[in-house]
Amino acid sequence: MKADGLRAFLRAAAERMAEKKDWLIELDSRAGDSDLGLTMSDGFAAAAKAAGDSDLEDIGKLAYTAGKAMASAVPSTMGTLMASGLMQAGKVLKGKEELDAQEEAAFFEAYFDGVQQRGKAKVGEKTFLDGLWPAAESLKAAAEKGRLTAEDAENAAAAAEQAFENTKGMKAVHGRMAIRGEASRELYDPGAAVAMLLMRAYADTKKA
Amino acid sequence: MKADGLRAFLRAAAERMAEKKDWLIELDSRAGDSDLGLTMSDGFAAAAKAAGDSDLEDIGKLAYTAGKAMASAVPSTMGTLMASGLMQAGKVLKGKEELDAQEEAAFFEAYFDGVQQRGKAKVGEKTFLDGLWPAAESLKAAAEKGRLTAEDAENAAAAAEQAFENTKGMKAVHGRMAIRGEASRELYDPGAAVAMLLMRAYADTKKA
Amino acid sequence: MKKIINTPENFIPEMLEGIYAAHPGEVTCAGEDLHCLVNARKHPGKVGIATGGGSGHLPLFLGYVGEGMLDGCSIGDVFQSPSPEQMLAVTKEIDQGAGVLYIYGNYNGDIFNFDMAAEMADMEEDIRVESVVAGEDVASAAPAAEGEPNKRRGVAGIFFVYKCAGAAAAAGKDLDEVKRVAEKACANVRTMGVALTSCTVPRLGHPSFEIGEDEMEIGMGIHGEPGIRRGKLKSADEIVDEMLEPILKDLPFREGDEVAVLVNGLGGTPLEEQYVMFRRIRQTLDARGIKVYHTWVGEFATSMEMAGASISLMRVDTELKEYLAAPADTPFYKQFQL
Amino acid sequence: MKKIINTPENFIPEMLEGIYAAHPGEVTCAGEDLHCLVNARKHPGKVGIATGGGSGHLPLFLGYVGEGMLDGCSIGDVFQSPSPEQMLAVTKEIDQGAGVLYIYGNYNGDIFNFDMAAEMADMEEDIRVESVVAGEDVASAAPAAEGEPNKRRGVAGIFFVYKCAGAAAAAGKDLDEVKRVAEKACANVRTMGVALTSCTVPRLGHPSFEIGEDEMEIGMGIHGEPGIRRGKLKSADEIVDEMLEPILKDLPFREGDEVAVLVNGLGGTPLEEQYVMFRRIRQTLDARGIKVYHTWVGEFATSMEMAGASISLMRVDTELKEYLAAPADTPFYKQFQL
Ligand SMILES: Nc1ncnc2c1ncn2[C@@H]1O[C@H](COP(=O)(O)OP(=O)(O)O)[C@@H](O)[C@H]1O
Ligand SMILES: Nc1ncnc2c1ncn2[C@@H]1O[C@H](COP(=O)(O)OP(=O)(O)O)[C@@H](O)[C@H]1O
Ligand SMILES: [Mg+2]
Ligand SMILES: [Mg+2]
Ligand SMILES: [Mg+2]
Ligand SMILES: [Mg+2]
Repeated sequence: MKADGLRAFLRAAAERMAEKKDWLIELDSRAGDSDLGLTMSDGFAAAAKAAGDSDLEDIGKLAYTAGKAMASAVPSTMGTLMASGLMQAGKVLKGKEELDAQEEAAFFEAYFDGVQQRGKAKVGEKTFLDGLWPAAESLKAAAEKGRLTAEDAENAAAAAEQAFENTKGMKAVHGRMAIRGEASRELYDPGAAVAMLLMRAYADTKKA
Repeated sequence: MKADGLRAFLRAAAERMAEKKDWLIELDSRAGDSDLGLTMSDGFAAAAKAAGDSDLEDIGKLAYTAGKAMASAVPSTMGTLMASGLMQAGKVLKGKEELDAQEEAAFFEAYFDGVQQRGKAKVGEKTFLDGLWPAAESLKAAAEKGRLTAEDAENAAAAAEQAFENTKGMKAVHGRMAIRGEASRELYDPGAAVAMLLMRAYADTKKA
Repeated sequence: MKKIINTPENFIPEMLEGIYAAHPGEVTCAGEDLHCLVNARKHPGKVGIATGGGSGHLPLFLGYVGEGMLDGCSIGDVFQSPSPEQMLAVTKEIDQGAGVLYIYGNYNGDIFNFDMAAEMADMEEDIRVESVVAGEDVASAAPAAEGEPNKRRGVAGIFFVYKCAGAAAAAGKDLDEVKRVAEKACANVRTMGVALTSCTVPRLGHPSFEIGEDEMEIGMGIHGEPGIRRGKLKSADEIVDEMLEPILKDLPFREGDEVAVLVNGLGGTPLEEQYVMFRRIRQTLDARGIKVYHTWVGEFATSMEMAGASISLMRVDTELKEYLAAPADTPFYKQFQL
Repeated sequence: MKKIINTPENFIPEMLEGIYAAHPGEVTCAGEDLHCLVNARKHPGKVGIATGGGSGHLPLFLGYVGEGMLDGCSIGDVFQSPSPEQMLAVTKEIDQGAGVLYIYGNYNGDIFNFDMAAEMADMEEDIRVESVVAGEDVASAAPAAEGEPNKRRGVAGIFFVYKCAGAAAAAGKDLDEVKRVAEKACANVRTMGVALTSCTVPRLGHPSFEIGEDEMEIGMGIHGEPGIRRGKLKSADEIVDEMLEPILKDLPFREGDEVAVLVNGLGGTPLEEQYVMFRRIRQTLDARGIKVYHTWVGEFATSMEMAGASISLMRVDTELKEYLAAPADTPFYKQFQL
């Protein structure tokens, strides 16, 4: 993946979020304040635009730039977490103009770390992390073989989808949904839905 | 009339106001703030009680005392006006232990003057004054013959009743009802209703 | 009716207990009657200023009793006048030998009671009392013709009258002079309100008036007295324009004038919306070449939980500015020297 | 939704225009962004204090920017956090070489953004930033176990934290000391709220939650976060008792303690009712032998037009009393030396 690959990925993410805007609003309305559809479509659009407007070849710097644009566009919980993911990926990959398979997998690992460090949640606490984690793990394993194919990306997206499904049953301990306590087990986590859409966008990009 | 006559009159007024409380509330609710039934029954009860509790023989001082009690019990528009009427009658009749017919008529004239001076309304402006004025005039005329009979009082009450009826058609220029402007012509004046009840109470007393 | 009260009957006495308990050393009651509130600090030789009126308008009326403002206040039950006896009790307590000025709003009941109290103060206590009646709501009546009494309601603009007269009294002016300042403030202030919802008088238990879910009433009074126009709720800018135009025309306020501005929330309208209103007021005044001396935004004269607001403008000169600028310190209103 | 606004999108920017227009010389904006508000007066060498959070809570947050309180504030749209970039702009503007303290409420979005801003301030601007997160709503979570993070929401009690930290900074204390004072205030304050009606976020256009005509929710948060108990509206005394008991137990407040009391209206509840509540609070504190140092009643942290109120108690000692007593002067909050 080169800088243009990251640009394409962010564009695809923005499209996916826009397409599923109402569904995210709906998911968030059950648990939170209904803003997630707006913040994610606006946020990824801002990230994609910042990346598109920049002629940086350095993937790390480009991811960082996109992250900062996201942070200032949508300073909501998930907006800042997604920005933190992009910025952390940026820090880790700074200086690279092309990513090999393991670095591409590392992008998602760093994204995960960025979110984790900012939000201080653990896997299993019903957040975005639960959606991203199995997908990032699946990519990491696939990358061992030296390249990442459209099928690997598809598998990662499927893992994220399954992981999203699995958030139903978990008890929320962070954010507005935590207020519901035990009752939160009956709901899907909206943040995990974003992770699923993000991995779906990645699969779109690898397929194209 | 002696001091005890005034006491009886105030008692009768309190009874009449209590009896017609809901009707006064109803009348006032169309034009004002619905308090008139409460203020008049409480106010005349306070006046009657103050008169009853006092052993003054001086009719003037007694009326003044009753007026002050009314003023502090019900500081509403009509409460203060009725207090002003009683207090003015008190000033005019101070020093008298028994009223002759002309003095008895003068009681109502002074009452009228007290209300008029306090409220600065003129006859014809759809207020209490329009209810009291024909009754006071009628008593004044009757008193020319040297005594005031139950029939004279009954005539005065009838005049007040007619005067109350006549307030429908007048345009209010004072108090909350004035806000209605031309539309106030369709309503009876609640203050004139009080005048009518007051004269009715006077007739009750003369009959007893 | 959703209110945090115990019983309608005890609402005002319990509120008063709360006020005395919250502000010891600042306010105290005259005699034994909670309804008679006076400044706890005395200033020998100073002209006393008293006000009064119905409850339900906090911080009006009693909230302006304190340093640099008023000396005492008597209040009645919700929207009911206090009695002459209560007014007299306050008058006696605050008289420091220099006489007492009554400043209150133009409502029948209040006028009758204050007049009776003034007579009693004169006859029974030998206290000289003068009165200034504030009536600046341009929506409530046409301007008084020469020699005719003013029929306009007194609403939030009375704050400016209190402020100026209070500062004059604090500066040691005599009764005639304090009265002149109060009258001058009255003559220069104009107000107009808008109501979006009704309040409920606890004893009555139902809203004072009906108003549709998408309606407003321009010019409505603070007890729900009818205004100028009932209509669909419009945008903030349109509402302000409709309120400001009659105010500006009335005095009239002209290019080159300098004004003090008061945006007053009626209780249920958030401060955020009041500032949106001020934005438009300022734009309009700027466009007309009217200079803003100082701006007050917040709740100054409410109608319990009523949603809505009023705008008051006072034309100021050097003298009124000096009095507006003076510090004030009451439990409900604090101002440093401007 | 009955609001005096133009459009939901312009609500907050227009409100901000109104605020800058109403208070020139007192507050100004950092850079070109209206959402970044700072004290117009600079104090070289003083520790800067910044806060921030969503709009819709006036006078929280920006209302406490001024002399003796905070130096800057960034605000977001209604109930939305401002961005790290905005926080950074404020941080840069208010830093006077002595570092900056962030004081804000315990909400996910705010924490993430302030943390990111603090990193940016450190990395990009070499400004030392410390943070104190207020979370004192006893209804929102159990007290934090040793070593666990505090899960409690920050609500009106943050006013006391601002007041004490602001006074410490004004007194020339250094960043560590101001932070210690802020943490001490946080550790000693407890709050509980009650909601009677919902507010409506303009962009959403519908009430944030449903609540029956005769219901209340004890412990509800200022964005409508669920509380402890939904039930029939009770009397003021019963409501206060139900709120005060968990507050008193939590710290706990004990006989012989001295406290500052804050009764805070959420927006739609009249001041009259807040004083009825204080009456009961005072009775209870008196009965428990808890001394009241000073009382604040009014709107300090609102939720637009929501009806309801909160009670905050802060246990005070000589140091906190001294900081509470210091004067403060912001466009929204004024206090003379107590
Ligand atoms: N500490 C956290 N770490 C990771 N994800 C979190 C954390 N807290 C909340 N989230 C995610 O954020 C989502 C809600 O995001 P968003 O709607 O922006 O929050 P809000 O509007 O409540 O501020 C949740 O579904 C959850 O997945
Ligand atoms: N200036 C006045 N002079 C005489 N009577 C008046 C005057 N103003 C009002 N009234 C009478 O008072 C009545 C209303 O009394 P009340 O209900 O006590 O007034 P409110 O409740 O509006 O203060 C009117 O019907 C009218 O008869
Ligand atoms: Mg959300
Ligand atoms: Mg009436
Ligand atoms: Mg009345
Ligand atoms: Mg309010």
